[in-house]
Amino acid sequence: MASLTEIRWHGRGGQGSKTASILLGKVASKAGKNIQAFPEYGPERMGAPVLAFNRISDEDITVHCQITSPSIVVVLDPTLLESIDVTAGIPVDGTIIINSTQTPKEIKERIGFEGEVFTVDANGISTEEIGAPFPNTPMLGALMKITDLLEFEAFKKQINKEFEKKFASKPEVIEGNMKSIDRAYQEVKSE
Amino acid sequence: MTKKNNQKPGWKEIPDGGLILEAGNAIKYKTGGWRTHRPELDKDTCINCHFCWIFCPDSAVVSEGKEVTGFDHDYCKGCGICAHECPVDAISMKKEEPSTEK
Amino acid sequence: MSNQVALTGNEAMAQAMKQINPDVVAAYPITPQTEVVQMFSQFVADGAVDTEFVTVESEHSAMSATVGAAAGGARAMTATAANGLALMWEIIYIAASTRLPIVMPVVNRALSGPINIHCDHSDSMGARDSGWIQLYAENAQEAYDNAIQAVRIGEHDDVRLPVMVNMDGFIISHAVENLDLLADEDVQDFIGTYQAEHTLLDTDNPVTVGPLDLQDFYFEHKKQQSEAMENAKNVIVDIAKEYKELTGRGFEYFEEYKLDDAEIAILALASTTGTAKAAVDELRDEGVKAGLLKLRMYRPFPAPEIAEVLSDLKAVAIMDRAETFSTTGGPVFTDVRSALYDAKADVEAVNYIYGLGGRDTTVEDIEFIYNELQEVVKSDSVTKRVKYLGVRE
Amino acid sequence: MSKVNLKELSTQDERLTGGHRLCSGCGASIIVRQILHATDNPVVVGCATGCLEVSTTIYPYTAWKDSFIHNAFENAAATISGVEAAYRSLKRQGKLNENEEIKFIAFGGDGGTYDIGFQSLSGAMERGHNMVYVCYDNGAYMNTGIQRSSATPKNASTTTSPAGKVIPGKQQFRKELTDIIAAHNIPYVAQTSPHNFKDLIRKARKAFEVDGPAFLNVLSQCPRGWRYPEDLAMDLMRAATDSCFWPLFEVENGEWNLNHIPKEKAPITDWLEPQGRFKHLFKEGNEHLIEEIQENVDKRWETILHRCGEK
Repeated sequence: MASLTEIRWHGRGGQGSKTASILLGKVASKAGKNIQAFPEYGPERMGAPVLAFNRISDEDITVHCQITSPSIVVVLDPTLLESIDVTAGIPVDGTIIINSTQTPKEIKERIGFEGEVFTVDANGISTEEIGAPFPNTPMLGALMKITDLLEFEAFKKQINKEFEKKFASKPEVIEGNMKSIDRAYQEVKSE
Repeated sequence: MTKKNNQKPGWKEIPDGGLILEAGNAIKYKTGGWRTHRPELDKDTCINCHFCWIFCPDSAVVSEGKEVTGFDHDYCKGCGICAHECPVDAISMKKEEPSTEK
Repeated sequence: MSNQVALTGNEAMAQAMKQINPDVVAAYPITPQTEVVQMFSQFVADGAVDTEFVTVESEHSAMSATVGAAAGGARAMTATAANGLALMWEIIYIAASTRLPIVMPVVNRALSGPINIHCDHSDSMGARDSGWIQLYAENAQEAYDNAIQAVRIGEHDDVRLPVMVNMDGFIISHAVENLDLLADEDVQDFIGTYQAEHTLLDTDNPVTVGPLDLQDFYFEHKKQQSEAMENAKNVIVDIAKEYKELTGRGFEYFEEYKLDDAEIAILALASTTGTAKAAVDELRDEGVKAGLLKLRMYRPFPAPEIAEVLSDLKAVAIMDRAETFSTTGGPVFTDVRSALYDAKADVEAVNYIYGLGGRDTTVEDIEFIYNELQEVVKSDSVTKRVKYLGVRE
Repeated sequence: MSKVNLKELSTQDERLTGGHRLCSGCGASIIVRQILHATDNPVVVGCATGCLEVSTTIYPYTAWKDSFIHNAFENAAATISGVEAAYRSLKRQGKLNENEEIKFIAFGGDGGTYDIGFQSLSGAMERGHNMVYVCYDNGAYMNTGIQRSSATPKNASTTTSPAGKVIPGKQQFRKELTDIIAAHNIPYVAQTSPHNFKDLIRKARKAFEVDGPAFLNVLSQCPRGWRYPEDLAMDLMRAATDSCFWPLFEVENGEWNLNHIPKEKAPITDWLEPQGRFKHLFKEGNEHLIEEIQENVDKRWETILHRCGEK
């Protein structure tokens, strides 16, 4: 299980954290990885804080319990920091990526986290490229940059295919999503 | 186990699932014995209107070639609707003999 | 022949239904099965299946219409969960006793109340004595595989019984995992065409279905049902073997995981068995002779076979994701313990009720059970036969 | 549509045999025979649990010459929905004789139709299955020993609404199921009675002919539950229609038509008095109860006249 990567996504209902985890899972699957992608289900509606998860591994994944100590946490909405402890269960050598205009240093101080923190203005990027804040796809681009889960060009090729399926009825948004991924990949900031 | 029970077919001999494969086999079950009064037809008076036939709950009015010929006493339960509905009083209800009342 | 895809359990189940291409599906949506009905509706709307889809107004009517369709000679399916299954209750008995080979995915969910939408097995376990064959799956792959085999099992001449294909709600139904799908034509080749022996729609041979069956014949019909369940055991083995030849996958009654030389073991079913495998692996690394028996077929219950593989253990824990409130343990426990009694096996059996209402069950939780089993072996005594795993005091 | 000619009909095969075990003088089997004489097509009959079902199919005997299915009490409409869906599916796939058209009928008593089977019936009607649902309404759960239903007339004494020292039988007026089914906007809905076999058979023929669901609500005498001399059944049914307690009407594609206007409207007592279940109404001091029933019937009749464009 040494190769196992566990990821937790924080977002608000409607922001696409579940979609991001599923897209990541499907793309990783096509790259030959064993994967799981699953949201936490409750009665939450639009706007409520929600969670989604990924397991990605080169080995078989048989466990079916929830993820309590993810090595990577992705936060789709900076306002969640006010109410949610996004660092819960992350080991000290874990990683947090957050959609924010603040610097990683500023975030680190805000949440008092010792490990690595990355920030990217996913709302700004998606607003410019797609026309509205859809932070989930740019966050996937940022995730690709700071992990070696998947090779980036192969990831893009595959996620483009997923978008073609997902947006079959509105192909015009595919390009904006692809550009968002590219830009987030370039613009994600480390300390 | 009673002897009577043994005479009926066992579980291997009957169709699965309670299906009855012989459509209309209720004719093997005679209900005529339920009757206390039996209808009798006066053919000379009968006008073949078939009211008796259409009102019979037991499919027991016999009609052959569009002509009412009598009653199937194997199934007639003796309700008397036929006699009451007959517009020309061609049907009379007669007490079954021997009477069930001794 | 096959292709790997990443799908949720519900997507996999909907794919299985599409590939089975039933003549009739009558179904009502209920969390967490809803997506199956939605996706199947889309297949119907797109003309991807030949199915007549009956959008009934309740689960009671779902099962009623499925019974009608199956009695009409159709290959008929429905799907449900929890309260939906409970609402079908009356008719699931009728489906079984009328010997109709209906296949029904059940996306397991706690049966109210208070209302809860998450996984446990109180829905299907309550239906364990209804005369349906019950198969359980560790993951989406197995749920898919079971659904396809279920068609053959139910329709087999020696069986002709309905089959419940169980899959854990949310944990499997809503999680994306890798699995292999068969090609459509392979599924069709495997399941073959269906010709019911007697049908309402054969006007040359009218049939009466569902008569009043009184003291003089009802008992014989029950004996037939019981015999069909007995026959199902061989049929399930044969079909599992055939499926394994085709796919390289699957199990007959159960999967034995590191059980050969095990001294302590857990018997469980459904998604928790995957988590238990990780626990077994960790314990094995520590030198503990731990094993796992994953039950696939719960009805009919393979009592002698289970007893045989468990008899050499020193202690076994049986995990139940359902309560019976009998105060003597969960449904699987009572069945397994009874099997061990017949085998005169000298193995301590304890019961853990776990995961009710979707309570998460972790690798550590399962390691805790193995640790307690080691204590049982060491002390040669059982302090408490039936325990609740991880309930707060 | 040809006229209803009994001599012609009598040459057809009987599709419900004798040897069933319904009570002597039962209305259900008369209705079934009249309905089945209204079609030449093969049929599949579904039946809710009830008198008709238990008495015609006691294993190993069946009185049905056509295919028959009983599933449970409350699901005859859903069950026939499933059979009809199977028929459509298999026919579309070329797995059935394409030249043979099967008709689908569901029979239910008022218990299986007005009450416990109401949801399943409503669902089937809304979905538009090509089926004829026939309610034989004898106004109580006669099969299990005359318990009240929502079809039981006001003040009728049943075993769960007995006439007692302080309560004079059932306390509610019956619900108008025919109207409710008409509100489903299905192609054909009608109310009829077997004493008027021409009306019943004509309506059954229409019901079979329409493409989609049809519903027939048929008054059905029950000697045991109504308590009257069984040979007088049809007189009683005539009293029901002549007193306007049971109007004969039909709703065809939303259009209401009245099929019988009595020359002289009979008093409701013509309907009530011969029946033992209303005997207590004729005790001194209960005149107001009869008046109340009469007022209700009059009001209902006015409504029907207006709906049917007779006023």
